[in-house]
Amino acid sequence: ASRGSSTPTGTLNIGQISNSVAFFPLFIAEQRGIFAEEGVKLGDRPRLGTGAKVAAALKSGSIDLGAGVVTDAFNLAESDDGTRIVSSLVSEYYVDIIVATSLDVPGDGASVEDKAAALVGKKIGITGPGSGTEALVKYLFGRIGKDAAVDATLVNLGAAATSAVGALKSGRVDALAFFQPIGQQAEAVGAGRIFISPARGDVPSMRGALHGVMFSTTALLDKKKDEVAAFQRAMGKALEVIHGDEAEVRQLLGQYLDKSDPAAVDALVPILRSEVPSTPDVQRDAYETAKRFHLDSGLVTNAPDYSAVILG
Amino acid sequence: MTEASGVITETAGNGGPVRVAVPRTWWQRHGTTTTVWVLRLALIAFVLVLWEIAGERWIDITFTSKPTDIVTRLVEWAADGTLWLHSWITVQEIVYGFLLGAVTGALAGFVLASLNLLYRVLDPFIMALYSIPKVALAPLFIVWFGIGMHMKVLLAAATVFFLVFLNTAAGVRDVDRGLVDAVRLMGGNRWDIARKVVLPASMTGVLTGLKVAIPYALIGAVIGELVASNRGLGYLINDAAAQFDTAGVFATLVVLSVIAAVLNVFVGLIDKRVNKWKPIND
Amino acid sequence: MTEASGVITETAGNGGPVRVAVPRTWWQRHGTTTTVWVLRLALIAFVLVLWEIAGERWIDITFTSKPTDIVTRLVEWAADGTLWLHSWITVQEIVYGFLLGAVTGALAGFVLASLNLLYRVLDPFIMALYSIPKVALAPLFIVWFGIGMHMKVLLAAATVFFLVFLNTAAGVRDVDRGLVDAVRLMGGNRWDIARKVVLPASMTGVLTGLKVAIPYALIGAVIGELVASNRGLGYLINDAAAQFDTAGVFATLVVLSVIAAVLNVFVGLIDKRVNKWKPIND
Amino acid sequence: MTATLLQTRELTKQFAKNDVATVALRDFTLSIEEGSFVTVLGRSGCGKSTLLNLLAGLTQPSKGEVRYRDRVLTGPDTEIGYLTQSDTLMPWRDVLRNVEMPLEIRGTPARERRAVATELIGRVGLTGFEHHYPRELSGGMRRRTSLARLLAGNPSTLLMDEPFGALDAQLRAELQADLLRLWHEGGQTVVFVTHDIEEALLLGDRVVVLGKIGAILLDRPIELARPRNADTLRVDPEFVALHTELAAALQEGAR
Amino acid sequence: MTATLLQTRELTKQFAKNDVATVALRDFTLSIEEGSFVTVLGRSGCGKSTLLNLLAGLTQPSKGEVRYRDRVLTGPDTEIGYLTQSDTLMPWRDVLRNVEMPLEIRGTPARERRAVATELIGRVGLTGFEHHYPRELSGGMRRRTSLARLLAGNPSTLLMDEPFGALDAQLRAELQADLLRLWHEGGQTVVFVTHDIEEALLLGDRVVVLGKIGAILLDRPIELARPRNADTLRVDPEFVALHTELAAALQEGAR
Ligand SMILES: Nc1ncnc2c1ncn2[C@@H]1O[C@H](COP(=O)(O)OP(=O)(O)OP(=O)(O)O)[C@@H](O)[C@H]1O
Ligand SMILES: Nc1ncnc2c1ncn2[C@@H]1O[C@H](COP(=O)(O)OP(=O)(O)OP(=O)(O)O)[C@@H](O)[C@H]1O
Ligand SMILES: O=C([O-])O
Ligand SMILES: [Mg+2]
Ligand SMILES: [Mg+2]
Repeated sequence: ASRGSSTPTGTLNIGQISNSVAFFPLFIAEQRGIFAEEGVKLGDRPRLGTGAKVAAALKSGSIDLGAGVVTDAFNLAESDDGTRIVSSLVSEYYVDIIVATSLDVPGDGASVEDKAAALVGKKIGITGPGSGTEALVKYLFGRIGKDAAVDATLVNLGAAATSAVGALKSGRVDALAFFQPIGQQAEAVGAGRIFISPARGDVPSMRGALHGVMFSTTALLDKKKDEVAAFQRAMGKALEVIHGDEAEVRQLLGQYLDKSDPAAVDALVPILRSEVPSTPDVQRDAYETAKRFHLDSGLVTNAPDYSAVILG
Repeated sequence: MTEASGVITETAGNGGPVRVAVPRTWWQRHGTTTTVWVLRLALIAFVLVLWEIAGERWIDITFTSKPTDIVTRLVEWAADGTLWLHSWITVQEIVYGFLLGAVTGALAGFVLASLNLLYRVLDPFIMALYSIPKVALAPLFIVWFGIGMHMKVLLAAATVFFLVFLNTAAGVRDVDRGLVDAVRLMGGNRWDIARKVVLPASMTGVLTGLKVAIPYALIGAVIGELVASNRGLGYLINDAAAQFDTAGVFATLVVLSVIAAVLNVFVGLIDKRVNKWKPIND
Repeated sequence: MTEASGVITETAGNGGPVRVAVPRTWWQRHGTTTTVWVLRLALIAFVLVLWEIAGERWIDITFTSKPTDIVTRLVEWAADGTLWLHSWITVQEIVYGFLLGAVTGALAGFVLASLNLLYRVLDPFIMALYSIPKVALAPLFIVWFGIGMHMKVLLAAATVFFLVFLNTAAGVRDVDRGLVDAVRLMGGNRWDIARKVVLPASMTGVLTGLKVAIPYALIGAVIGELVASNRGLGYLINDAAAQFDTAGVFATLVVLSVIAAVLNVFVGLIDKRVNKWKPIND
Repeated sequence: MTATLLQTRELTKQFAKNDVATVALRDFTLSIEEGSFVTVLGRSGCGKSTLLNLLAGLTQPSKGEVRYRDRVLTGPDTEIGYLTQSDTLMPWRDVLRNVEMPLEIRGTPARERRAVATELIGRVGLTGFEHHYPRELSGGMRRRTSLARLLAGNPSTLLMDEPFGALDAQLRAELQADLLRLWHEGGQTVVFVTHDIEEALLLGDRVVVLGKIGAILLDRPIELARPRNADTLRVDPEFVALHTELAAALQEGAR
Repeated sequence: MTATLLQTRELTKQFAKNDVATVALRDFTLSIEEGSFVTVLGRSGCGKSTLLNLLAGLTQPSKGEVRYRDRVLTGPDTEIGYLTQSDTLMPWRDVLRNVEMPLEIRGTPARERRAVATELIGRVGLTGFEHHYPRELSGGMRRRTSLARLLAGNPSTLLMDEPFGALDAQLRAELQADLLRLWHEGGQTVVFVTHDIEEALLLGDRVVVLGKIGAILLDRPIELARPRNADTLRVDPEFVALHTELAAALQEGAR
């Protein structure tokens, strides 16, 4: 029942969940004129806040591509088997557990199980139910035989950094499970520190999981074959830039996160370079790691096969 | 028109007015109310059937769900207790928020409307505060009031306050001078004037304020739950939305609508009571 | 009291009433307005200074920012054009949403309030619809109305509609029967009654509706921009909040408050115009 | 001059409240000739205003009917002008615009209605007060504005509920004379409620005295010669006899 | 009986609107003795109600002052009762609760105020209408309710603005008699505005005729013997002379 694209030929409308670091490549491609070079124009780029709204926008045909996390694509696939993942933008799980500075927890060297055990009985802020942030907490608790719904108090704080850091700093929650760069921002203002970071390698089983993606549906993609191909080439060039000169990346990221604390931006550059893949094409092992994590953590009950969902 | 009647029986004596008993049939007594309810039910039925059919044939139920799915979800939730747990929490927040906002709003309205200069000075600031989207202040609310029930009650009260305040103030400023003077002549002080003239005379304003504020008590509480919560109907909406469970979202909205309707009935009862002196519209 | 005057000069002839010129000094003419503005400015200054000092000494400005930072941000945005671009978009949404909602709301209020049975039947449904938190319906709004300006205008209009509708309906139902009858006696039809009696008599209700609706036109537009946006003040708030830029959030709120105050002045002017027959409160 | 213009048949009006109704008027039957000037007297609360409301088509009878020119009256009619007992000036319109109102509704051009209204305002002695709002007028001035508004509608039947009660003797005499002149020239039909026996006799060519719930205690023609002058009339034996008769009828109604 | 109770000095009231003011009363000076019954006559719009508003302390003079018991009056005083020209009954209270209101404000216990109110309602002939709301009353009945409310306050000074204008002759006579009895027994001071010369002469022991903007055209004692009876008075030569004198004064004011 999806409507076709409503945008003119040569143009792509992209709906993003947020301005998170995962979508830095889009910024680079735009900033450097890469899209123009490849012959595609970006139309509207609404920030939609949640996966449900990205899905709604895709279904209504007001956007051609959704920029979100793989969870959103899995959710969409449940109601639309034409769902396709177009590109891979981040292949690390970029959600961190951040604890209040005052919280008594094991040091950095401790095992992930010990660290997870330190969170039992605590109030943990997440973005919302059914989100990737909740999934990480559930997954970590699952590994030590606990149930996050019972053995901790999960508090939904929405996606705004101010709410999250505010709740942590004012002691309303003991810890946060939040996406980058909230951890870096919390550290920059001294509200807390990053405690468990899958992207840093703290959770070996989640290593290299596909996370930030561009996705869409065949109803839309069929009409925009050339544009999507051009988009994909542009992403390739943008990812090259991120893996290129570090100073240049620092400068671009500073522009992207123009209002953020410079210390947080500094901290982010090396992390970004390590979690961004070298090619926008979705790698099978990254996909499978992500799929396994989603099913294990109960984030989704079904996930399509690699071959069914990958565009190509 | 209820004047037409059958047998006319004199009941009053000589000195007093002439009164007659007008025994009314059941239908004369309850006819309108019955008609109203029948029409309401018919409307509900019509909308539900149309929705169900549309959901099956013409529209994509991914985003609109359909009545049978919603009912199924409600029955499920009623059975496993989810419904009662979350509704109870939200109802508490709504009621406390509504009461807090309505009482402070009505008081502020009465006081400020009679202090003309102060009202004029503060008016733009009140409007400016009122215009701030509460969601934008959510972080501040969390920092100041925490993530518990207090925060949601205050968020609900904040919206209710403004609506009741502005409506009350408008009502108060419209009170007939003649009636106020009558009480002054009887030696009434400010308090007598407020209680015996301004309050009854501005009841239309106050009640309109209460009526338009009901939905905002709900919206305020739910927004609070969307922002910082793990319980309540706002949480249920959030949870269902994240899981693409449209039936769940709509089931929660149905519960919210029912709560609103019940509160509306309460305000309607107050309205009937205080306005019984007014002519019935015909 | 402006009656006291110096030289009394007769101005009217024999047949008419006795009128005298009462030349007023500048202060008698503009004194109150000046006082009001001075007090307002003093209040603003007081709050800003207190905020600044508190921000430096007592409270954590991470969440409240402080006036100087906010001004700095505003100056920056004004210089690079950000401010004008986003404000302009939001202002358009607000104005269209407000007009659309106010006109439809006032019309519906006039029509439904005079159709008593229909009003009673529909009232609970209207209240139920009104009580649904718009954010919960965001996906539906996107599917139905897209992500463009239409969606935001409709979201703003939806809230304004209810407030204006309910206030207008309350005002209309409170109109003096005697005045309506007077127009019926003159041979006036429904339309004459609506225009020449109900409209002027229910002006307090309508204007209160407009006044309480202003903030919701803003909130509606901003919520729409939070739902799906890459432009507008809602987007600015979102962007600033996501990057933990409290000064940016507050700077946007200041802009919103200014817009609300300006719209409020407009409604105030209408108020003054249509209510010039009323006694001035003293 | 002898055609029946207004006719009531077993007219009953009662105001219901729950299961009890207050009877204001019961089984009231009366015929009013076209062109006649009927004055109505009656004690406070006997149903005079209720009757006029029914004759004007403003309220519907509980029983019986009002016929106007032999058709059942179901609502107000522009031919029938009604000066109600209580004030119904629009508070948001000044004197001029209040008086213009019936013409405005009729669609009369602005210039013409201004001229007519200004003339009428002069006639009721309010020249100079055109731009006063009702709340800026004295009680008697408001009454006169209502009268001017009534006349602006140029109705052929006039229902008047104590129109001159709030006016001083001088002004009352002037306006009475004015009304009589109008009636005499225009052939209007007038139903005039008053509390003043003298006024009833001075104006009417028929007087109806009502008792409790509109019982007709007296209904007789007044054949005093016109023009009638208050000062000379007061010593006229026919007038004195009539005065006594009416006063007696009213007194009877008190029991 | 000869102490001055109410006194006005160069009392002026004008209503300003932008740069022009309408003068309602100018340089009005009058003294009213304690215990006297002063009737005030004057053409419509001459400033009678404006004067009473000032005497009641409801409005502040533009110039001059009102002294009550030798103190400047700055606001209403419970000793001064005022029956205003227009209706100020609370529409949301029934007759009984409207009449009880002054007692309620004074803090009289519920039983007592019910008794007093019921008695007064009987006196104005409204027994049986205790539970009617004002809108369910006739014009005259509303007026009587206001009167009962005034008396419930038991004021020692009564300001009355055309209290009996809307009542029938019979009822008016009864209430006039009632008022005179009350005055005779209680020693109240009464200022009574009326349009009816006969009523002025029947009631007052002093009559003041006002002209434009409150100019005093005539101020004289009425020394007709009490009790005065309307019917016998009408043929009393002293009464007729007074009537002519007042009528002439009023006529003068018209010019
Ligand atoms: N809306 C109403 N509800 C109940 N009773 C009413 C209503 N209107 C009038 N009445 C009653 O009807 C009776 C007649 O009232 P009406 O106004 O016709 O009297 P009236 O003859 O005009 O008296 P007045 O000379 O005092 O104006 C009164 O007893 C009054 O209480
Ligand atoms: N609020 C006001 N604004 C302007 N003019 C007013 C106001 N109130 C009264 N007036 C004017 O003052 C004058 C006197 O009015 P007032 O009511 O005292 O007359 P009155 O003698 O009581 O007349 P009536 O016998 O008709 O009641 C009138 O010309 C009136 O227009
Ligand atoms: O957020 C709202 O108040 O609708
Ligand atoms: Mg009457
Ligand atoms: Mg007067």
